[in-house]
Amino acid sequence: MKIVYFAWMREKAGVGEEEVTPPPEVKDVRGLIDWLKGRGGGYAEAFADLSVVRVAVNQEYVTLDHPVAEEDEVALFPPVTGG
Amino acid sequence: MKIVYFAWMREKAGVGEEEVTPPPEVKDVRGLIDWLKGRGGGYAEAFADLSVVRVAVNQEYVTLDHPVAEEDEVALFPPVTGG
Amino acid sequence: MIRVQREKFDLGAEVARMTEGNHGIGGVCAFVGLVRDVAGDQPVAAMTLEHYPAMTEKALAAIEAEARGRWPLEDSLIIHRYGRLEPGDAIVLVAVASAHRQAAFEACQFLIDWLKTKAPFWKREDTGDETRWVEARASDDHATRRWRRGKAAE
Amino acid sequence: MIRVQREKFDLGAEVARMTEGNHGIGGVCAFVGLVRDVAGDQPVAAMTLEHYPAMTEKALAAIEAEARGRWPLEDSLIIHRYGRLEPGDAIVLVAVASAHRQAAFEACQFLIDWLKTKAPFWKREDTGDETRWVEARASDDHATRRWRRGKAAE
Repeated sequence: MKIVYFAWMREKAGVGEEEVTPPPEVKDVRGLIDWLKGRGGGYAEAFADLSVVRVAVNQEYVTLDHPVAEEDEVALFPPVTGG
Repeated sequence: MKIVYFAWMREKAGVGEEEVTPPPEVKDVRGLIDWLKGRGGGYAEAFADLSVVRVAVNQEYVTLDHPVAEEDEVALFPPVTGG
Repeated sequence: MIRVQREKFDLGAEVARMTEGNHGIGGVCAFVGLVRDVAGDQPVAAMTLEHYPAMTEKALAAIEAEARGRWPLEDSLIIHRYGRLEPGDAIVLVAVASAHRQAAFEACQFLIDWLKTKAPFWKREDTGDETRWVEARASDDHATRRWRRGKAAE
Repeated sequence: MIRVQREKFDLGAEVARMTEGNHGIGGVCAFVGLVRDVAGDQPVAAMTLEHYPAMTEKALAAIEAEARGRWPLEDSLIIHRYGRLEPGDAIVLVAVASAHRQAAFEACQFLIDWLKTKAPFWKREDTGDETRWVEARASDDHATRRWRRGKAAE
């Protein structure tokens, strides 16, 4: 699974993108984030407040209960500020 | 008094602008238009329907009961269609 | 700023002039009105705009002043052309600059709505076979009325 | 049409390209967003826009398609820049062409409102002393919500 991070979540996580292999019990975005936070340090800080986490799976906006699978690209980022 | 006409009212009146000397009983725009219509032909046709006559006195929009005086420039025209 | 002219204008250059050196501007809303090649179901070959020169700039300046009183604008510009125009030609430009986009959009719409019902211009369309004066549209009166003070925006 | 680019754009040329040869267009509404030199009460020396390349064009194209489904548009264009920008630089252009001005204004506002809350861009401001990520504004969420289907326009 490819995970990409943007803006201050990228900075806090300390990585822009990475390939990960979460355990089989990670079924959805919420589970994925919990698992990432368990990795400690920057991840715990980046995702401390779930209310500001926005998610896209395969470049489409989804909610935290959206399933994730091995071949997905999951993007985690704060609310957008373009325009 | 200078009168200026625009658009189809100019064409019907048959004149773009003219100097006129209405009789003293012409006190306001409505009276002026009545007097103009009394001159016949094109004027009567131009101002047959008062509801479509728009008026500016000295380049400011006014209503039909606005006073007119010798030194005024009175403009008579149909609803504007710019923009 | 107000300009009444026969000549074409250059949208990019006009907006660049507004924003150049004013870094308090967060957004510019611009509207360009163009001559269409149809009116109702009739083809339009050309259009001629007549105006009332002694009054036009005064009327446009009053409309602009009203907008600048209602919204916090950094700058505003109205260019209205007259004379003979062909389909595709620009008739009018309204450009409004503000710190925030909502004010720019509202003031720009206000200005074009008011121009349609207050600026002393008259359009005559040439269909190729005949010429006819364009009639004022009730929808334009309606659009202007919504800006009346003390009325809801819609 | 959608463009995501580092380079400046030319408003006049872009709008000219939209209207050239399409004489069904009666009006173009364009909005240009610019970098301001202040944010709140802090000076801004520069700004950097990060985006999510794999998603950006897809997201913008979806927003554009939504606008074209809602309003009868002759053409539409979104250009969004990324990278480093300075006060006075244009960030974004939204231009919408329609037969009638009301559709052009509404669709243009819809597009910029949606861009603000849906397009995957993030702004980082450089005040000279420090850099900080811009926070999303509740007013932008509000502006987007008014376009929800089934809700009144205001």
